[in-house]
Amino acid sequence: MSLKLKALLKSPWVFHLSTGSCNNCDIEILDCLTPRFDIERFGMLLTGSIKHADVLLVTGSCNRMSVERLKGLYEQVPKPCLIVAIGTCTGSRGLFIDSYNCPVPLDKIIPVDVYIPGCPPKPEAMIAGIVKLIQKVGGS
Amino acid sequence: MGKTIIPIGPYHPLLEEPELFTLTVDGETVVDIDMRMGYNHRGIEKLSEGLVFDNSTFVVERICGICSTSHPWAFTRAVEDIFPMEVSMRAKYIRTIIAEGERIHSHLLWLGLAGHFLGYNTVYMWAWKLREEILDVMEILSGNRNSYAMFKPGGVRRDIKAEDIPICLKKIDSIVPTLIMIKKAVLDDPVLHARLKGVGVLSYQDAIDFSALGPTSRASGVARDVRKDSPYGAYQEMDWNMIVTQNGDVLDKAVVRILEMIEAINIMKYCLENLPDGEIDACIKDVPPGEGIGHIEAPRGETFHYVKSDGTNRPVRHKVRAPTFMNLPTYKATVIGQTISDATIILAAIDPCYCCTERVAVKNDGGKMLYNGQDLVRLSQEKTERMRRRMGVK
Amino acid sequence: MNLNLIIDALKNPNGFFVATPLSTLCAVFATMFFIFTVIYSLKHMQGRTGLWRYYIYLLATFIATLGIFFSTTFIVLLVLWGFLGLLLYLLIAFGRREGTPEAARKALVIVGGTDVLMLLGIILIWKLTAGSSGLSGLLFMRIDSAAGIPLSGTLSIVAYLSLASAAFAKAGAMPFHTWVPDTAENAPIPVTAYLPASLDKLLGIYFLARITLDVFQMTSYMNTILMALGSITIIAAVMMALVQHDMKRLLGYHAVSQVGYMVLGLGTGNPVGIAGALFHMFNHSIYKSCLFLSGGVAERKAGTSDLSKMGGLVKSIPLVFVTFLIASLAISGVPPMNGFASKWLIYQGVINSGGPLWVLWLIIAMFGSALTLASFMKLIHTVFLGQPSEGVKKVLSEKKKRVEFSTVIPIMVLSILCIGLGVFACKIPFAECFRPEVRGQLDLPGIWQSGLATLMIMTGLVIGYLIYLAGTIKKARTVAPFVGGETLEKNPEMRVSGVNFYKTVKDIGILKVIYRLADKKLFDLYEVSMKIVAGFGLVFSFMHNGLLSRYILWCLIGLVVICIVLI
Amino acid sequence: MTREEVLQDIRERFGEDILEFLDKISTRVYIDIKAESIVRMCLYLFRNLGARFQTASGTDMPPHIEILYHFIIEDINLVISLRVWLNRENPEIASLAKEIEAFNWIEREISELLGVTFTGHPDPRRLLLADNWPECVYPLRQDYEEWDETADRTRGV
Amino acid sequence: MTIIYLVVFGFFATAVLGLVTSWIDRKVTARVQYRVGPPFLQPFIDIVKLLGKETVIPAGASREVFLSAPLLGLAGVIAVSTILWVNQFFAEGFAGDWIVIIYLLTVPSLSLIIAGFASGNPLASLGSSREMKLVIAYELPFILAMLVPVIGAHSIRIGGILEAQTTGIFAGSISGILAIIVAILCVQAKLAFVPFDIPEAETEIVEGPLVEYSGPALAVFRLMKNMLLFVLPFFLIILFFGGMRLNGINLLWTVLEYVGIVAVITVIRNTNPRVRIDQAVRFFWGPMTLIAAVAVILALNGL
Repeated sequence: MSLKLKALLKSPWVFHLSTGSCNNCDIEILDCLTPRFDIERFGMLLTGSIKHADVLLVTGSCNRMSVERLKGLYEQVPKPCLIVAIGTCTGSRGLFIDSYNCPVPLDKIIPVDVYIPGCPPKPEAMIAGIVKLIQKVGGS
Repeated sequence: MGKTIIPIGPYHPLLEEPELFTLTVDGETVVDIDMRMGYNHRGIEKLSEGLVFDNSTFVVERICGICSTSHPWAFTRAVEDIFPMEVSMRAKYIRTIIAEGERIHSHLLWLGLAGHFLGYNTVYMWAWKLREEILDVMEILSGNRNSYAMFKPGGVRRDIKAEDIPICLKKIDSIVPTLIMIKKAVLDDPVLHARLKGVGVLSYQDAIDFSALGPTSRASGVARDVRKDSPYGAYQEMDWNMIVTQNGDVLDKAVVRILEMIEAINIMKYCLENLPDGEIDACIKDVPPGEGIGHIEAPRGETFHYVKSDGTNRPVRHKVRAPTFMNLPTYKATVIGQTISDATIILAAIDPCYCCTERVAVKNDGGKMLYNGQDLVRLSQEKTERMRRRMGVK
Repeated sequence: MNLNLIIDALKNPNGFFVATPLSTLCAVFATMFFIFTVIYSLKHMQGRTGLWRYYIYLLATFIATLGIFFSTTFIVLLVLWGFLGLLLYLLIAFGRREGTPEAARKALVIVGGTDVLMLLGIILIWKLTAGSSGLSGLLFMRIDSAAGIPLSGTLSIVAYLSLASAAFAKAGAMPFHTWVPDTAENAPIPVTAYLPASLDKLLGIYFLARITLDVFQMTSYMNTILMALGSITIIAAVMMALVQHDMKRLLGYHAVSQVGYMVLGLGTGNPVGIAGALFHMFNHSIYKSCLFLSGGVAERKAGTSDLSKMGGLVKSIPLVFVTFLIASLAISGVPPMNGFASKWLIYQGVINSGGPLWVLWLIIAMFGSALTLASFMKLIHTVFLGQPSEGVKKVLSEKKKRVEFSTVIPIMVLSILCIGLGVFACKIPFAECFRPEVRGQLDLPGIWQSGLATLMIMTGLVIGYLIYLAGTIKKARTVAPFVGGETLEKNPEMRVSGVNFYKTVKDIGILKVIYRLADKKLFDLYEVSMKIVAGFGLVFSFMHNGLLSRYILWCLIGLVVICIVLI
Repeated sequence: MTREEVLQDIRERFGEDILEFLDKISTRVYIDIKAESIVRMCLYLFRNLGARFQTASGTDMPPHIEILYHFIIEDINLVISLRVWLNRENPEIASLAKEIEAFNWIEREISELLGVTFTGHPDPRRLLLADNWPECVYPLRQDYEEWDETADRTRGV
Repeated sequence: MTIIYLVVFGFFATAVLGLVTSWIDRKVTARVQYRVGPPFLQPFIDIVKLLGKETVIPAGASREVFLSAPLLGLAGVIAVSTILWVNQFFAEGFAGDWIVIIYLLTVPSLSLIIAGFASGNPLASLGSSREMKLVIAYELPFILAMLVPVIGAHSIRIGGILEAQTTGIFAGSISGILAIIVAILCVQAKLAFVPFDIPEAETEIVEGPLVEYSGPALAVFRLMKNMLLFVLPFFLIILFFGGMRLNGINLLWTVLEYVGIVAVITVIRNTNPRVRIDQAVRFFWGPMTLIAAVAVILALNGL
């Protein structure tokens, strides 16, 4: 494993993208930063600009307005970047599968590396998911 | 000279959910504001129309993660208003406990985020650390951190066990000193005062005209609280104060929320200590044709649900109006003439919840969702078990 | 009149004109600017009517300037000085803006008005020194013959102030500065670069240096006044520059502000400060003309000098951006540019000047640099960087032909000079170059190691570049800018033009009041005197309205007054 | 004013505008009114009776579209819902947004989700739906059908 | 020889110490917030990671200007730190290097400003304009505060200032204390830390000038900021505490002084909300300038 990849896995900066979620996953993502979970231990930081991001945390059920922006934003991330889909909405679209405003599942729009199910997934689950992702990438 | 627009959003660190605010600025001064919604619209109102009444509570819970008690309660009240019927006293108490718990955690969340938006990350971390305690209490009571799934038309889904009550009371008591400490740290900080006082003033008349709700209106001197105006739940059973301040600026909105947290703790404690015995569920069989209105005081203001039934087990129309829907337009009245830096905190002071605002209207076509509802119940049950095991609670 | 005296003077070639190292240097620079202006004008002024007059005026200005530099007598200097004022008026009139006639008139009134003061000053000097030798003495009074008039009596102070105000007006120091921004805004760019930006600075400061050092014996009191005037000029002009909306006007205010440094340096009264002032004079003329000429290219490209309508020009004129940036860094005194070298000398002079107020002058001078940097950052953003405005986008899409060679040559040479004079500042023998104004030893604790600092910065750049190479810089990919998910193409209004960058500063406390007064032109000597004149006119017209009844009223009042006085 | 006085006042003042008066329970009153009198009544309730505007809800009930304006008078805990019936083919009603800010967004929402035209609305842009949403397709109508052929309704994962 | 100083001390030593300081800052912040905080090597890992990332250049920006802006800032910091190191441990330095340092310290800000402008992003432009306003706000009290040691030492050479403090450090006098208070707040603003992180206000204008930067260019910027985090306290120590003395017990003092200054900066940043830009300008031009002026007057009177 090259040094750069190693460094990437030790310092993944996450950017949070909501595509029409119920806010629960988003709040739990923020929760990961707070004293009880403190993902800065693993070198993770929540960044404000997508140009600094290494990991995209996508939440929500991809509604029409968001989908257009999501495609553009995915282009803007400097590669390599990993996509984490958080919550049931991003995985199976849960309740919203028949909604008139949520036409496409996330994995039809951008390639997803890992799904973290739950409504909302607990912060522990999110951290575990990202750690698993890191192991997966590190192992390959 | 052409105008200059500074966008806030849709993907902006200020906003947890996507939303676009375009500030027209002159230098750093905001001269005009426009809002573009729709990044969060999922059509829940339409979806809800396809679900049976029991399952709709799950959908409305997913209107918003932070208001995951307010919407179900308003919805169940709307359904009960169709009959009309009253639920049992114990169910009312349990509902009140859950709602007040949510109010505390929502206000703490707001306080933390407001600190974060001001670059005051210490407040953010402290408030959210405290919030974790409340979430633990909620997890003991309901089995879940956020979406509690406690409500159903006619009562509540889960009872509160007698042995959980002392644990919860102890935890609640333990957060009071920290809360008072944070209150002092926040409200006596001269820099915060300099930053918040006189900023984003919503006048009394504007609050009336925009029909502002909740803390947003109460900070402007409009004494408006559904819990007092149109009593429901167990709020009549005890004494508590409605917090009203007069200035309408961001500082006052913070004061209202912080003082409300302390009131909420008192209400919650009273309810836990005086929980009456009795049935928790009235087991509704058939909903008669008709229409009902349910409105309750969510942390952000009045949540309003309107349900129309045609006598089948599904609503014909379910209309959801979240408090932010009424509060967000006041942004326009408060932000103009302020600077961009203030614009962000003024926006935050409304405590906007966009997913509520763009909710899902549910009206629909099939029992497909049923599966989902059960799924969620199962999920939340599993989680509760895990949590309980970990915390050593039986 | 003694005819022999004239014949003697004419016989002796050194009688009227003499070359010193400093005046020669000035003349060299004047020549350089003349050549550059002519080269630049070839394209820039193309297609205008009456161009032959324009070039003749340029040439006449050049010759008169040389005359002033080398002249040894007051009267020759005065005549040429007045002639220059007239030429300035004529050259400004080549502008094609709405405000051009007014600006030209303003310049003429201020410069011409101070010429009269200059005459007064010369007569007073004549009175003070050779009053007995008759009118011919006045005519042939050499500038250095009057050396060392002590500034003790009222007459000598008035004489000094009269001469100094002529120098201030020419150089554009406060309080006679107001013609400079107006001229900058309304005159053609080459004219501004030629006269107010370079030649007038050389002339004004050269003359000020001569009277300060050759004619009078400065007292610490007068030095303090000079330094105070310099400091006020620095800070006030740069504060005005911060909030301007027009590129040329903004540059014009800087032409004023920088004069403050020179006056400050001269006011220190010690060789280091004076050397700094004179060095700054040359540096200023270099980077200021570079700025004006580069700005001229940008203006022609964008078709306007209104800042709110410019932006994003770097893509079409990258070379001009570089020269503009270099000149901006130089004027802001960023090491290792030439502006820093001369400012460094001035600071050193201020620190050596003694007296309790040196801290104040030093602070103002250094803070003025920060403000200069601020307003140039605004300019760089608004003109070259940032998102292109609608108008500029249109221009860019039209694919006009490239910038002409002849306009680029002068600005290139000037910007190279900016760097060169800065990097090799420690190699310049100031004492030799600036004789006779810099007398005695340059009592320096060593000049600043400009070469060493340059080496440091170069190494830093190389290290940074190596870091880039260690990374994956080559794989750079172009993507849309991140504005929260929206795209700029769909939202052309998401463009910060930068015009109002410093509005926040403008609105702070007392500054708000000052700026409001400045907007009302209350600090503009010209406007104020115009208003006073107009006010008198109003009073007189009120008194003389031609109605018999009012005249009778005046008569009655007069009668009453006389009665009261008599009784 | 007490509850009875308020209701009496409304009855007297708007006698001919009221089609039906349903006094459901002590806290709920539903009043069916003519569509053209909506502005007068809402303004009266809002300005003179001090009622707070809660929201408006539109329902597609073929052959009509029904709009309910909910007001609450907080002092007496009374929710008053004004009901108007509109023609489904060409629903049109006067806008209140220019008078009272609180009506602005909800009218925009109803107009895009149900296709009701609010005449005289100061800002009749879209509020919720995406830019590429087709004209004249209203998701909350009973006859709404999927229009997007690219929509994927499979569970995927 | 100069090159060796430059590379070894000006760059490597400063960079390493700067990254360590940045770790201290993050760790203390985390502890104040009841968190664990990042591991020791985290700042280094961040830099290495950024080097390995792709660089994206915003459309509409000038590629050359965009990429060269970070280099300018880095060069400025390296020059400053070299001058400081050389004065501290090796040689005399040159005349008037105090002025040169004051000027060079604006170069990092300058590079940020140009970077923001070159991004062609409205948020970055706004951030840059705020940075510029902040520079003109703190420059006045900063120069005044920095003048106190100059007055005390009657020299504008860093060497001279160090020499003058062999008998007694300036921090021991009233004027010195006042000047340090002002200087630390100005340093706070120079580092763009809360309460003066106005140019990079994450929740207002994303990351301000840095919003478009990624990969190695961002790495250089971060390196520059971290180096600044070392250089500025170092500069204060030289001016007010008689420099770093590495003999015997003085070594402990030096470390304490340094960590103390860093800790004060960190604590200030964790106990304050961000102020508005106009408030910042008022603050610096009002009370701060006043205090600094008092300090200068006291220093002129030998106090």
